[in-house]
Amino acid sequence: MVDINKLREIAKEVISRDDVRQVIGYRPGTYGFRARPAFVLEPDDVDELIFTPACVNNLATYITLEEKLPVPRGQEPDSRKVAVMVKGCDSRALVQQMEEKAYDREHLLILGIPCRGVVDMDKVNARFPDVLEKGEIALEGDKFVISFNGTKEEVAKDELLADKCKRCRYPTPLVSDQLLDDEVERFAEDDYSDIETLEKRSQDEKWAYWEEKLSRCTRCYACRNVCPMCYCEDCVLNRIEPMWMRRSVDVSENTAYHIARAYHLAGRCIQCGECQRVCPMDIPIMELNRKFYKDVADLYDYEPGTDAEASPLLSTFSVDDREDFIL
Amino acid sequence: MAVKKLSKDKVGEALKELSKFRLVAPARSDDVVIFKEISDPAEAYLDYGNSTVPPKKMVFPQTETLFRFMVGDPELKEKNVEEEGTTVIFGIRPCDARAMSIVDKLFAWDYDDPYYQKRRALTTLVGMACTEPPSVNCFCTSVGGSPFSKEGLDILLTDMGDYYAVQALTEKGENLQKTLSSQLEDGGDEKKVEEMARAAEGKIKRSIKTDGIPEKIPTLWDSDVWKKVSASCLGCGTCTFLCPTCHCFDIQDEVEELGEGRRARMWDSCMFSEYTLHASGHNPRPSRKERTRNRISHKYSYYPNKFDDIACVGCGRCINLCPVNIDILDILEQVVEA
Amino acid sequence: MAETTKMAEDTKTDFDPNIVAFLCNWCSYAGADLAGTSRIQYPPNVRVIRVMCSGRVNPLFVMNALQQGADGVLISGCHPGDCHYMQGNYFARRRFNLMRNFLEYVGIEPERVRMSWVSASEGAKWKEVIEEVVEGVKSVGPMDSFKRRQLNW
Amino acid sequence: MSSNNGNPYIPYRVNILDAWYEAPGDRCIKTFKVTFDDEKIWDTWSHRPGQCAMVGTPGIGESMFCISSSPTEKGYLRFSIMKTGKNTSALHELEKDDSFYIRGPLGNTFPVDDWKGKNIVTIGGGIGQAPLRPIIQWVRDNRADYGELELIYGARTSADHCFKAEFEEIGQSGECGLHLSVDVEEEEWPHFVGFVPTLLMDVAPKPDNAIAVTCGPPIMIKFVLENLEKLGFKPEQVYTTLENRMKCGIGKCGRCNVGNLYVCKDGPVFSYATLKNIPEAFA
Repeated sequence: MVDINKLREIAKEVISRDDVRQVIGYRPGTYGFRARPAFVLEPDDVDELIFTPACVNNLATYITLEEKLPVPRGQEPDSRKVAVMVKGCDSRALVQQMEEKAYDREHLLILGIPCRGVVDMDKVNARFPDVLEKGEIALEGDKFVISFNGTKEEVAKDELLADKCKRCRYPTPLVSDQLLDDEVERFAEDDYSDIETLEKRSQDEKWAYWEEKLSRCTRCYACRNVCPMCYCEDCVLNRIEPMWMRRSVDVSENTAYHIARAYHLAGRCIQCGECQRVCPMDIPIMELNRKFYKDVADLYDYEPGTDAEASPLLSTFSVDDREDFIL
Repeated sequence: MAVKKLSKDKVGEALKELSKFRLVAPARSDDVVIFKEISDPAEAYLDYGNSTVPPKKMVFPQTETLFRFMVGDPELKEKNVEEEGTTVIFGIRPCDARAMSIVDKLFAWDYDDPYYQKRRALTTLVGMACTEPPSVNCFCTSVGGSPFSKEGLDILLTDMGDYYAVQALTEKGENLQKTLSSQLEDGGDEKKVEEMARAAEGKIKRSIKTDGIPEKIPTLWDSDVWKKVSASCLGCGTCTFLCPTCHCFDIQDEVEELGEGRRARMWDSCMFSEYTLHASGHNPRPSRKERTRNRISHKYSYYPNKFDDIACVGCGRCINLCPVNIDILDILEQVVEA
Repeated sequence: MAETTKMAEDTKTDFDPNIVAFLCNWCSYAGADLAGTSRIQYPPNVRVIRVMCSGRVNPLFVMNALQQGADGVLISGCHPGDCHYMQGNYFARRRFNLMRNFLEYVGIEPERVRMSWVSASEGAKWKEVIEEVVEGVKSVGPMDSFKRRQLNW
Repeated sequence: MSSNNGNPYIPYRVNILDAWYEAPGDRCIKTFKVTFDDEKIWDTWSHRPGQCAMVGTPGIGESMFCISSSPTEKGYLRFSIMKTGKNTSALHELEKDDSFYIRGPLGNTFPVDDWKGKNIVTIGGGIGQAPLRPIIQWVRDNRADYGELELIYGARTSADHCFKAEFEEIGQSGECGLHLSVDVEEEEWPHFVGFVPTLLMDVAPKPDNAIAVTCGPPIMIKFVLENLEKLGFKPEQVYTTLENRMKCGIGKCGRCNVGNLYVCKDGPVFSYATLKNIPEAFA
């Protein structure tokens, strides 16, 4: 468990440095068990920082999300570092961003949080519905301890653990300037059984499956915006000339959107699962991303977000790449 | 009109009767509840909190053709909304119905919006009172609504255990009640409904004092509050697309091969960066700060200024579903404190 | 050929598929041209779009073709090592291997998206490729599921 | 509105009577003189100086432009359009006898009736002269109703000047004061060299019983407003027009608001007295 006092102490130290602009971390949410991102600008603000299994957000997104507004004449651009707290999975987003040379490593100060897993908030809400009062979630051994409204309940870890954590292979951040806790040993493996099950279905069954899911999509683009890897300044979806993706909502356009989104993450998605978490329509978006993830590993022995020095998968090739599909 | 009873074992029969119209009811798709056109009463899922996407999409579809054309051909074929026929939205929550009556004002403001208005005129809203709040983040009572609000509804149903109390509220509602005359019985208990309405109001847990907010917001133009509340915003459209009162749209032309095409409008979100982007590249709302400010100002200041109603019905969807827990009540509290 | 496709079923033989082919300027387009000048007969189902290199073909092109009513798409470039731009076809190979697997995963048959290497001298191979592509698409029938449906109001 | 059954989303087809370039370059400006394909629309059509229309072609899109002709010019409408994006590029392809579509008239108008008996100064920059042109034309056609007319106009170079022929004609007729400028020195330029706000100070129109109307790039407007204030113009005497991205043009689609005003419906014409209180107006 991350010692909260130590976390705040380190955050305070970091934000007090002259070369740090802000610390991005977590703070309690506005109701129930939720946590939300915190943007610490002053040393005094660190007291609201927390880290619990409710801290699901991938904060690496904010590194590339911030608008690059023009600097007013006569002013210097703010080149101070941004400090960001990342779990194991989140850290891979930073690694992948660096691999793609999205920014300079010097721009960041990474506070790594070795993580034993976070909850799936939908599962928590299903188990403890209608909780408005701020509650707390802690992980103790193989149990989540849920406390709210003066009561305390224990739930087996497996019941509330987010699916992505059940497959997590990198619980300790792969890149950090400072770890906030002892390293966590890998506690899970990924067997892709969910993807394989789907792969085995007939073509018609597959289409029917995705048609039902994707027809629900409202194209709110939460999955795109929350994704730490979706940081193009000029997204193909916003283009009107040529208009690759139409804005109208129907099965064909929605499917095209999700294919394009997943394809643009081929060899880039680092499995943080944020897209699926934020989807208001419960579309299993990760099942799309994971197909690419699996194929990329099988075909090219490549795992995104593990090596900042590697070359991005699709901007490189090997002469010996498989071509048994080519006529 | 006297309160009628619809016995729960006759609901299926009633829905069957209503399916001679375009019948829209809440239905389940995996764990998501959505309003959709149903043909089989068994599809209706009446044991629901509230739908994820508000039923506004039934009168203001996410994508709607305005007219069709053939490139080069002077004739434009206007969409005939009336062809869709009469629609009955069964089980709409009072807040969502109230949202429609709020948005009605905008679509009738000076220029009549024929698509919206024709469809609205052809739609009968059968509401389902919230005897229990659908979510912990409901705050309808703070913004002029209530769990039993009749505003905008044609019929109000109240779950009384083994039957629904049926109150016709408008002429449209009375007509529909006549359609269901063989399923309805006399003897609904109006007093009990009123008692339940009062009890339901007490169950709404969240609240905000809105007095003074519309006047306060414009004074906060340069305030730090906007930067603070928008820092974590992802700029997605969840809050706006799922909002029953959000009504902004984009208009796009789509052309198929052979030149056949349509001009259509589709939901748009003020939280998207391209929403206000000029062709020149200039963007008057360049960051999430300005966009958040506009969203809150529009709902809580501009709209009440123009149309008297706050453009928020307190359904709580944006709070429940915001990916980063941006909470409109939290923002408003900061506005009040600022 | 590297991959065999199912032979057309009797019921689908009267279906005349539309196939969009993206051909690289230097090899495959010239190969198709050679097939024509050599008067080699091959199925007339292909609509050719010439691109400078198979590496220019964005998967969005493929998706758009399928959405707009193509029943199948062929991307064809120079043989490995022969690319006019040295490496373009290698990039394309990675891209479409992944894309093809993925489309199959969402229910779009792999017979619909094919890739081939056809050089400028392979007029005869062009014929074989087209025959196989057409047979493959015929075996899975018309592309209805992914097609744009906006034409009903 | 006759041929669209009162549906404000259905555009009217117009035929191009004449089309010509006003200014060259990447962002060239082309003027179209058009009449309705269905002549009967003229019976119900009435617009006032300052009003706008959505202009475009089905299949491409539409965007909002001011009608740059005065209602006193009968039998045609004029639009002067700068090539900027998808829609305007497509419009620039069109020539005489081609057609496009318009919806309108939309928005509010310059209160030209309230201005009767007053002196009028227009201060324009670049394509910003387009919304001012109907005022000038209106005043010229109702000369007896108004006091003196003073035209101040500038663009980057003399080639970038819009409505050159008309300015020349006005200059020769001597019916009103004409002050032209270019931003940078060029050979054989007989007039002022410098930015429009500077030219304004050079001309120094008197604020008494006067109305100033300005339109142009935002940065020019900003300094023109400052300078007008220095010259003694009160905010109520100063008018300008705003623009924003628009889709519906009738106050429904939501995006063009500045504060609680919709530019498409409450605008595009605003007095500086109004705008002063709306910070978003100059965003």
